[in-house]
Amino acid sequence: MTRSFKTSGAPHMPPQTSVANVMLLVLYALVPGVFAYSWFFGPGILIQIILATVFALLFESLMLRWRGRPLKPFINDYSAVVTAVLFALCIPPLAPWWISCIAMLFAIGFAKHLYGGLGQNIFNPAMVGYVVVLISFPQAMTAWIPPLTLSEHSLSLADSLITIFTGQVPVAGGWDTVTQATALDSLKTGIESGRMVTEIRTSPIFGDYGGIGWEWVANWFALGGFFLLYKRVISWQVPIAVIGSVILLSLPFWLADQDSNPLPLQHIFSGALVLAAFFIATDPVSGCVSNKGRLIFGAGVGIITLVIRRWGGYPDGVAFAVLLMNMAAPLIDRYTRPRMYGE
Amino acid sequence: MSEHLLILVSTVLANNFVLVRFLGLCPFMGVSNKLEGAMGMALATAFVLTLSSVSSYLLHQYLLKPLNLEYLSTLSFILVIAVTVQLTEMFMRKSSPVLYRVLGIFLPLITSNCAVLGVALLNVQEQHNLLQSALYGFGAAAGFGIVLVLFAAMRERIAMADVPLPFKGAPIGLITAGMMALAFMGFNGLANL
Amino acid sequence: MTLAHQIELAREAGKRTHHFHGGLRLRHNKKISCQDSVERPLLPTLLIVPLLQHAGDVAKPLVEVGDHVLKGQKIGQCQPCAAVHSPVSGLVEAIEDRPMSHPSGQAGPCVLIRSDGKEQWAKLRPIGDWCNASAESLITQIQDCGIAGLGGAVFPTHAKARDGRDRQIHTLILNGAECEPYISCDEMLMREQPDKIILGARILRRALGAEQVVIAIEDQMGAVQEALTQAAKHAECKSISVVKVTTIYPEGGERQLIQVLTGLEVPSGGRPSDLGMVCQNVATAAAVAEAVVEGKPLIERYITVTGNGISHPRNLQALLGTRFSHLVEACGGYTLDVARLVVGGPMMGYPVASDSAPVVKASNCVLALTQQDIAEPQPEMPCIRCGECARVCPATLLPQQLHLQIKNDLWNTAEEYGLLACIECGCCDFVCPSHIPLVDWFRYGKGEQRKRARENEATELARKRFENREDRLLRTKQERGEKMKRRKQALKDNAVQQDRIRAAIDRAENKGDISGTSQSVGKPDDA
Amino acid sequence: MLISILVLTALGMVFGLGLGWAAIRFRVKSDPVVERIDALLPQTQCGQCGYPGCRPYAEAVSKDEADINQCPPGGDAGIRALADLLGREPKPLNPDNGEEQAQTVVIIDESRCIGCTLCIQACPVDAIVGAAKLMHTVIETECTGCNLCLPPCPVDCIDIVVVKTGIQRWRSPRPQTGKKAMLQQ
Amino acid sequence: MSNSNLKQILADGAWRQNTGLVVLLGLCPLLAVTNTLINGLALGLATMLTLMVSNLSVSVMRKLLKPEIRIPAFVLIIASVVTVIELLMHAFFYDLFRVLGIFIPLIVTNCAIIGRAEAFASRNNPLASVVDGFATGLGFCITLVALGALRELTGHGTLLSGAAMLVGDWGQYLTLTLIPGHPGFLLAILPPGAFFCLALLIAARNALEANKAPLPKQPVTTPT
Amino acid sequence: MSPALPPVIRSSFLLGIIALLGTALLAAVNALTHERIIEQEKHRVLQQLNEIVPTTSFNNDLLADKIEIRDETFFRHPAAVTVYRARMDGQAVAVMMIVNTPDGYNGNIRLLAGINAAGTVLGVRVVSHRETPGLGDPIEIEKSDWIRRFTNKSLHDPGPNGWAVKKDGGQFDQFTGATISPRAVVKAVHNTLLYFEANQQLLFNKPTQSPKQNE
Ligand SMILES: Cc1cc2nc3c(=O)[nH]c(=O)nc-3n(C[C@H](O)[C@H](O)[C@H](O)COP(=O)(O)O)c2cc1C
Ligand SMILES: Cc1cc2nc3c(=O)[nH]c(=O)nc-3n(C[C@H](O)[C@H](O)[C@H](O)COP(=O)(O)O)c2cc1C
Ligand SMILES: Cc1cc2nc3c(=O)[nH]c(=O)nc-3n(C[C@H](O)[C@H](O)[C@H](O)COP(=O)(O)O)c2cc1C
Ligand SMILES: Cc1cc2nc3c(=O)[nH]c(=O)nc-3n(C[C@H](O)[C@H](O)[C@H](O)CO)c2cc1C
Ligand code: SF4
Ligand code: SF4
Ligand code: SF4
Ligand code: SF4
Ligand code: FES
Repeated sequence: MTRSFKTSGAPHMPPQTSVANVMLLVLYALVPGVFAYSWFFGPGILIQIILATVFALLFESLMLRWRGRPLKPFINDYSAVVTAVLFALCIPPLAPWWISCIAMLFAIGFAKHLYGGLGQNIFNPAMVGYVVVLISFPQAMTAWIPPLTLSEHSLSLADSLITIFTGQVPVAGGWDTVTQATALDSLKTGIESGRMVTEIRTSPIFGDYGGIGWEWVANWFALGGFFLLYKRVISWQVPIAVIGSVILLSLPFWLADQDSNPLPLQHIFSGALVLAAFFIATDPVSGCVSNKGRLIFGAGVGIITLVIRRWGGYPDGVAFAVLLMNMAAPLIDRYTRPRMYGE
Repeated sequence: MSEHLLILVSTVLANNFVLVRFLGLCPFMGVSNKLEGAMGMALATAFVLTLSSVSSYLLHQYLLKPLNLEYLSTLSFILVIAVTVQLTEMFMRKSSPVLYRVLGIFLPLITSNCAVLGVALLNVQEQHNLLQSALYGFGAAAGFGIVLVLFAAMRERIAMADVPLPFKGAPIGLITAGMMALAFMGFNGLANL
Repeated sequence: MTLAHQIELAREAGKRTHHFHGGLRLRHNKKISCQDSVERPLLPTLLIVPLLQHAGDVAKPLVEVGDHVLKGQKIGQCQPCAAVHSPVSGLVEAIEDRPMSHPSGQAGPCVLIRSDGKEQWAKLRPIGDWCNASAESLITQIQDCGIAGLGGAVFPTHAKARDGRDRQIHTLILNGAECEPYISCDEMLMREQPDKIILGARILRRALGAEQVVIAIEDQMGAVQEALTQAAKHAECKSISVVKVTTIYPEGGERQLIQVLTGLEVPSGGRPSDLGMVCQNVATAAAVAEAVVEGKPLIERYITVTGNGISHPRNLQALLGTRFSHLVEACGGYTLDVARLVVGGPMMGYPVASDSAPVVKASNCVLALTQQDIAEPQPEMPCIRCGECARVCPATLLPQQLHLQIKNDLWNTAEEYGLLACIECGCCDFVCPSHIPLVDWFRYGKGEQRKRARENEATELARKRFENREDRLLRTKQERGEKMKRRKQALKDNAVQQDRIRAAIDRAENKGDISGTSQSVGKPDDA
Repeated sequence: MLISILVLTALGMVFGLGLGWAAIRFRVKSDPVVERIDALLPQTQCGQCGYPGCRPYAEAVSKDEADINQCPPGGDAGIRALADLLGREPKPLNPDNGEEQAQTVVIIDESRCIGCTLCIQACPVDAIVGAAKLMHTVIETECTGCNLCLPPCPVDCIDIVVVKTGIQRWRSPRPQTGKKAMLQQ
Repeated sequence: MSNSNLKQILADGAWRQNTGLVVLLGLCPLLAVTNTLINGLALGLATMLTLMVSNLSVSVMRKLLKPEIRIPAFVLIIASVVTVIELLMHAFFYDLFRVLGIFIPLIVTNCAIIGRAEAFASRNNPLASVVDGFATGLGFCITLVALGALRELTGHGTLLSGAAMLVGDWGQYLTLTLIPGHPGFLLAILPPGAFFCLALLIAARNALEANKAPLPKQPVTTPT
Repeated sequence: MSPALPPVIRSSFLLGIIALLGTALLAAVNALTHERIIEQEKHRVLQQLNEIVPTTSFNNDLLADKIEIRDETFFRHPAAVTVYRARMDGQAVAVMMIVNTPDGYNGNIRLLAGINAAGTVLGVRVVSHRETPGLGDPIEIEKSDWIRRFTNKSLHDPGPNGWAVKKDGGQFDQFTGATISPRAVVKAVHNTLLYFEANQQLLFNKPTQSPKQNE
């Protein structure tokens, strides 16, 4: 007459979402940006994404095996893929293949799994990977190509593959070198050698407000970011704080001296700032947990980026800024605990 | 003015004593398991470092140098530091028992912090004047304190993480310190001295 | 915040509602059980009446095996808590441990009563003229009738009322905001017996000495507001207002409800009475009305039997002690794909391993879920700190941090992160993409914390007693030592005395010598 | 040369004096850590640690005479708390001192008790009441379960019972974590 | 002083209580000067020498020193010894002196030295103290060399570069290019690499020790 | 405090003696090594200079024949420029100038440039710099031979337009991915030559400062 049942913890409703779902949403949101990227800078980026993903998954499974953790749930959560894609978006599209390999070793192996794997890393793995290769191989990592719109030749898939895997410059493309100073780089070196911003900006690599081509890539990334905001994967505090702090800090400089300080918009639409604001500084794992903390975190990223761009040795400081704020996140978390109900 | 600012920026960020110059690592690794302890250490070090930087400068400038006894600098600096620490302790105990209760236990540890002796020696090497020495000492201490406190907060989080067994404890601490050094590379060139 | 201001805010309640942080909009699922009116199932033959039905200690049985009991007869008592009564007339068959409807799935002491089918009532002692009865007598009556909060926590109502009297209550809030999905017993009660609820509210108001009553209901409840307002008007009672609040889970939690109604927050670690308010479930009010006016003790309650695992979901008026299986049968039995049986709602309820457990005062719902409703159990992943849990937490906690502290046995920080402020609503658990059983952790943490508090107490006691004993031993030793010393001293003193005596004797004996000395001393004087 | 030697001597003496004075002046005083250690001990007063009660053990630990893993009633949690306080690595309980066990109390079989009062003298927390030649009783809530009263009893009338945890003392279990939870599903 | 006892001291100093890997003292020179093997070796030797001399002198004087002035006396002794070494290096190993820079005088604050003086030399006879100094110094030196080798190899693909500074001109033939055409992995040479490499060394040591004597499984607390 | 006094004095006395012994030892060692240390220091500077000006080409005390000049507007750097002068039998042979340029990618680059009396570069070395490792650091002699390209160049060879990196239309190679550092070095060497041409007399004839400052 009576009947037995299996028990399990509350709540007794099917879960709404999963880690894999969240990560997939991030990947979807990156699609428009990636598309624009390859439109302007050739198919190299797609190869880099594939390369980085393969290496990321490889190191992920090696580390999981070594740590004696089950492979399936962790490989299927796509977090390594997100790391890989975000890293690939930061490097020059024709960077040699082994760059990804070394970066992913440090990103997945060191920054993620030595800290206990998914969810427990202090530092943003993609940025750790990027910074490691940036400081170790500055030559390969500063070899940016100009947007295709500026060259009369297009960059074929085969050309890109050859360059990435052999290091040979695509002769057919009619280029003498793949290197090209980016907008940020020209601004920095230009301003330091005493030239005026308007003069520097006459270079064809500048677009309407950012670097030519690059500003559109940034726009599409922002679109993806809004999608994430809508889906509530990220909260508004971080992107607003990043972008807001950059504007607030660069505006007075620009107003004071327009000759040696670029327009705030220029700051936002060049380099990795938009990508970082929506996709990198928002990494939940290495960021802050409370809303106030996220505001501080984002503002810190914006301010440090600007300081490094303006006074530091690197043309862009986003990656460093993110890592530096990752460092501060635990402390910020401790002092921004929200007020409890009734407290 | 800007030169002094530069000294501060350089010692705190670009040439951070702990992460770039490798000074004061033992207390950095040793007193960073708890945030409260790290804060105490940071404060105590800031105090002693500034004071000993100035006093060793004075000793060097007005005693050793005129008498051509510069080869005694290491010996006399370490003594000055030891005495400074003791006097600080005494002063603190008298003037602020509360502060003493918090910081007292850290004071003896500072004597063996090589950043303190390092600052004294570097002051001589870089031919700082009195104000520069004081700023240099303070900047070094601030740089030390900031990274120490951040590090301690991170370690509290890492203590709860599922770190692979061989890496538990000191190794993951060092890896974290390495990551911090990596991040601090971003300040490269910030202080074009 | 002054009392006057608080009252003002409370009085405003209903004109303007406020928000509480977080919460979830869940699918309601209440309609399926609201179609039929409430009925009593067939009288069960064997009733299992647990002696532990409310917060507090197990009641002491007042009957013995073989006794014949009457319906409504008190069979268990426990001084500070509420009494237990027999739901039927019949024979006490056994007093033994039986599986109870309790999260532990453990057995507990129960009185088994075989019904004689006569439904013979014990003599009831209603309070005829409650309007003129003293508050104390009302409260005693409530205690005698075994009324405990029917909203889920089963806190003895008389205790709450007595405490309320001491603390100047200005507002009584009746909680009709049944916020969990599926459960509809309060809604049905408000539809079918609004008068009784209003009556209960007036009695409670008098018992508490409160000025006004606010009845809070969800805005999705159909005709309820109308019915209650009518009933209030009928009773010619002006200080009762019925307020609709938006349906957000867990609005029914008293702290959230108070925040929604008044914008005030119950201080952490405090109780609503700190704000001059008391919150009672509507069913509790109805039970109070029956107890005071009719003298009937709490022996039956409305209960929702629902879920896709039930053939014909509906609400029943069940005698306490009826087994769940009996109720399910009254609702046409299970469907084929039933997979889990839950007591309570899907968010806060606990699953039971068997349907043989009996209905108790706390049981508001029996929920039978199918495999589809609960879906495949998902693997637990590490927390990715996404913050969803913090976003929905009505207590504004950081569940992910709290969970970490508990997991790592950091009890002090767990308390700092508000372990005790967690109301175990399950919102965080529900939204967590990593499928971490957060609520399970918090329940574990709270239990552990309680245990630690108990242990600390015991430790302190032991330390004190140990030290006392040491002191005592030391003292006795000292005393003994001292006594010894004194005795020795006395002996010595004696000796000294004797020395002196002896000396005196000696002196006396050698008198000549002494005088000789004195003479020699005296010599210089002569000079 | 002469001057520098003189200065050296002077410096050496000054530093020596200063250091010597300071070193003596600031000799480390006795530490108040005993209190804090004692606060972490379970106060069972059972003596399994090898010391006559928790406080003596605390004193021994503070003087580095005893290790932190010698108190079985404190168990792992206790060791961890001590390690935390003293900044040491936690280690497993020393099996020489015994094993962590469920909380127990003793009861005196009243029919057999001859009222010798030996157990009263043994109890470190005065949890036994009775008078000479009369039956003795254990105050259950005050018994720490140290079992020190067992050996002296001449008629073996004292029994150990596990403290019963009723349903109202029930606590939610610790959820399973990590690999186990993962593989289970 | 029995043989086995000396062996014990050696094993303790060089492996079981290794200053750099276990006790984690003297980290600054350990990380700062190990961008090549030779630099590490040089500082290791200097430290070893300091340890032996300071242990010896402390041990000789141990009966004289009252506990309350032990530490200041040690500091004095060590500082003198270190300065002597510094002066000698300045005079005779000029290149090394320049490379190691302020880390030579900083040997004074290497807590390991004062620690050994306090824990060992002030309680044991001179012979044992010297052996202990040697063992501790050896342990530290081994760590420095290992770390230097690891960093130099990953960073440049060479070993023993700069040997000329230590042994004279013929040392330049000692340089081994183990990985010809190594593109240069700057990370290993830069500060972050120093931290990473030391972490890997310690972890490797931990893993080795764990294999040797499996640690008792970490007890999991389960509620009753 | 008073009861602790006697042991304090005793212990302090002991410490004093130890300090005395230590300092005495140091004084002794210092006396023994002092000469050699100064020798070493000199040797090192000479070695550096000799890489550029062969020992055989001069016979004066190079280190003693040193002056410092300051020309912040010309060198765009506040630091003094140290000038060593090589003479053969009193005849001016060459100057060696240590100049700073602020144009490096990460700030200051310090160069040692040797110019003979005819205005031809004898050689250039980078003394210190903070350029990015792996990118800007081939300007060091240890990293690449690039810096040797200045040897035997003068203001006329190449001409004014040639004194620039190839990217700017000049004669000197830049490195892949790094133009700033070589550009800075080229500019600095060119500047030094210009200064030399304009101030040759001053450079050779300015008397050395009092020996005290040479110490
Ligand atoms: C005097 C008095 C003491 C109370 N003590 C407690 C208590 O110790 N624990 C508790 O959970 N509730 C206590 N309550 C009841 C709470 O205020 C609350 O009504 C009860 O916990 C049920 O609320 P819930 O169902 O929202 O959890 C007490 C109430 C009164 C009047
Ligand atoms: C998350 C949560 C949800 C609750 N939901 C309800 C509810 O829907 N209806 C209700 O009457 N009580 C609910 N309660 C219980 C109330 O907080 C409160 O204890 C009750 O209204 C007090 O009345 P009682 O003592 O008459 O039961 C809930 C409690 C919690 C913690
Ligand atoms: C991180 C970083 C470091 C750099 N360091 C140097 C450097 O030290 N020296 C240099 O000349 N260029 C350096 N550059 C490159 C310059 O910014 C600029 O891109 C380059 O000099 C342009 O040269 P090109 O015209 O040959 O491409 C660096 C670039 C980056 C991104
Ligand atoms: C909104 C969002 C942003 C993320 N950003 C990053 C990122 O910048 N870098 C990265 O390695 N992983 C990122 N991830 C993936 C994931 O959080 C990361 O791999 C964890 O740090 C691994 O523990 C992101 C995930 C989400 C949901
Ligand atoms: S269960 Fe507790 S922590 Fe989770 S949402 Fe509810 S109140 Fe917040
Ligand atoms: S919802 Fe789950 S995964 Fe997200 S922060 Fe909370 S506990 Fe972590
Ligand atoms: S073993 Fe017994 S006496 Fe010793 S500390 Fe633990 S509880 Fe106290
Ligand atoms: S009654 Fe016995 S077991 Fe209990 S505390 Fe006293 S001596 Fe110990
Ligand atoms: S060596 Fe210990 S602090 Fe530097």
